[in-house]
Amino acid sequence: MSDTPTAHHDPEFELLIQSEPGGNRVIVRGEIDMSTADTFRTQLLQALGDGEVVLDMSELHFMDSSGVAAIDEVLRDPSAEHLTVDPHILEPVRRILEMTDMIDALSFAESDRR
Amino acid sequence: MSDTPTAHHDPEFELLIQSEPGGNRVIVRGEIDMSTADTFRTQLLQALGDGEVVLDMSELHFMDSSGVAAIDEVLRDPSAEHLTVDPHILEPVRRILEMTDMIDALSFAESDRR
Amino acid sequence: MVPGVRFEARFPAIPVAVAEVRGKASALARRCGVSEQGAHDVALAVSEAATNVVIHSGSSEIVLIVEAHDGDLHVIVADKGPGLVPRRDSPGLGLGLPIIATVSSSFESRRRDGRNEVAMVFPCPTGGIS
Amino acid sequence: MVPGVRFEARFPAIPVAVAEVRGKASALARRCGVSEQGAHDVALAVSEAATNVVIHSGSSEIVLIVEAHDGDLHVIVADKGPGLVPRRDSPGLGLGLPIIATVSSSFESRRRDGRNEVAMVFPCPTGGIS
Ligand SMILES: Nc1ncnc2c1ncn2[C@@H]1O[C@H](COP(=O)(O)OP(=O)(O)O)[C@@H](O)[C@H]1O
Ligand SMILES: Nc1ncnc2c1ncn2[C@@H]1O[C@H](COP(=O)(O)OP(=O)(O)O)[C@@H](O)[C@H]1O
Repeated sequence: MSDTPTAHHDPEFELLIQSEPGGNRVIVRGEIDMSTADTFRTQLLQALGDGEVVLDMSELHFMDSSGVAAIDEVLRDPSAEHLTVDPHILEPVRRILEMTDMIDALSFAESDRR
Repeated sequence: MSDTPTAHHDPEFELLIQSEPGGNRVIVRGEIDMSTADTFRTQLLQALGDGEVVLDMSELHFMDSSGVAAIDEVLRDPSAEHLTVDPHILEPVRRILEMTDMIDALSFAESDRR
Repeated sequence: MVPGVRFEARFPAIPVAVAEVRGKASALARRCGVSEQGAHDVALAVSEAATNVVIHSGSSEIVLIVEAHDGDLHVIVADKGPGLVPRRDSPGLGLGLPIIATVSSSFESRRRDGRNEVAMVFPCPTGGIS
Repeated sequence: MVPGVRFEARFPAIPVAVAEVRGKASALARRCGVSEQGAHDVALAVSEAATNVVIHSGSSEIVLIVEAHDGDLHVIVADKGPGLVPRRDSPGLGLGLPIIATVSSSFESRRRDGRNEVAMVFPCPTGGIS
């Protein structure tokens, strides 16, 4: 409602789509939980509808089972064959992906950073 | 292995199919748990393949979530439209069917006993 | 068996053993003076916990421990597995733990003595197992 | 806050509150001297429990209680609902309680003071919340 910058520079969740040669990079930032998992799932599926997607969670600080369920649903969609995941994953996110065996269900992209 | 009657006259689970005018009555006796739920589900689905079925649980003394899951699966099959349930249900079985809201998912037959 | 005395038994972690485990637990509950429904509640909760041991734990045995103290019946179903593990592909409907919660006064999931335990509390009207 | 002192707060049972509840709990865990992973474990378990309140309990508020005693951090997520209820149609994958079990030392499901509580125990290296 206002243009004035507020003290709240840290929204819980942000999703950025960057077009790259060969497809899109979907960058997720912040935290995925029940209040943000739907946006995450919907936007990711929509991006997959347009072709290859690299999911970049390198700036994601938290994910709970709502996020795991969202990925689970994305993986059930045929378009998930276009999905690869950037291997840079922060420890808390890695932990829940491992705990739920989701880590083994994902295809990891060659890292493009050095 | 032996014809001699043993002390064990009480098998955990027994399923009896009685043909009746208009269909079959499937009578289940004893206890339904993980070791007997598969037989229960398979036999019930098979009977439903032959037409109308009244499921009679009036001699069933125990059911746990394995039985609820078996009924849940049967109800997902199109042939479940031929299934009605005899309303004579013992208290322990009624309790778990109520606890899991399964009682509301079942179609009860007019009772044929007095 | 009197208050404080502990019943413990081991069963093979196979489907047909589940009936035996719950039968033993509900028989002990009856000796605590519970109603028919009370004994059935114990049987149902123990059946769910023992089924989980067989399906999920990878343990070769189900351990049943029953103890009465402070007016409560403590029923523990233990296994040698890693504890409650998240499984995206669980074959069940996820009804087991909620059913245990519904029919017991409370339940706890914990590691103790190198075992995974589901410890359930029920009323023991007589204060001890007679 | 010292050993024995009790932190209690109420939050509306709405999706956006879940981040606040887990943030509060993990901040208190940090003051118990836990590692980054320890604080994250608390955040994760509380997130699961608070999510369950919003999805399953029908309660209008999430109650968070944090207390340190006997070298442990006790974190309770409570609601005014009926307790863990079996739902054949649960929208979730059934990962919440197993995740709580995996990251905590133990957890208990119980009724207390007319509330449904999931009480989780974590290490508190400093023995109290500084
Ligand atoms: N004894 C056990 N060992 C390992 N994991 C368990 C055990 N009991 C329960 N679990 C885990 O907890 C989950 C929830 O159990 P439950 O509520 O009984 O549902 P279900 O067995 O139908 O999935 C199971 O899916 C499983 O991942
Ligand atoms: N606070 C609560 N109030 C009522 N029921 C609950 C609550 N928490 C959990 N439950 C019940 O316990 C079940 C298991 O919870 P959980 O393991 O988190 O799996 P999920 O929420 O994915 O189904 C839920 O499906 C629900 O039926």
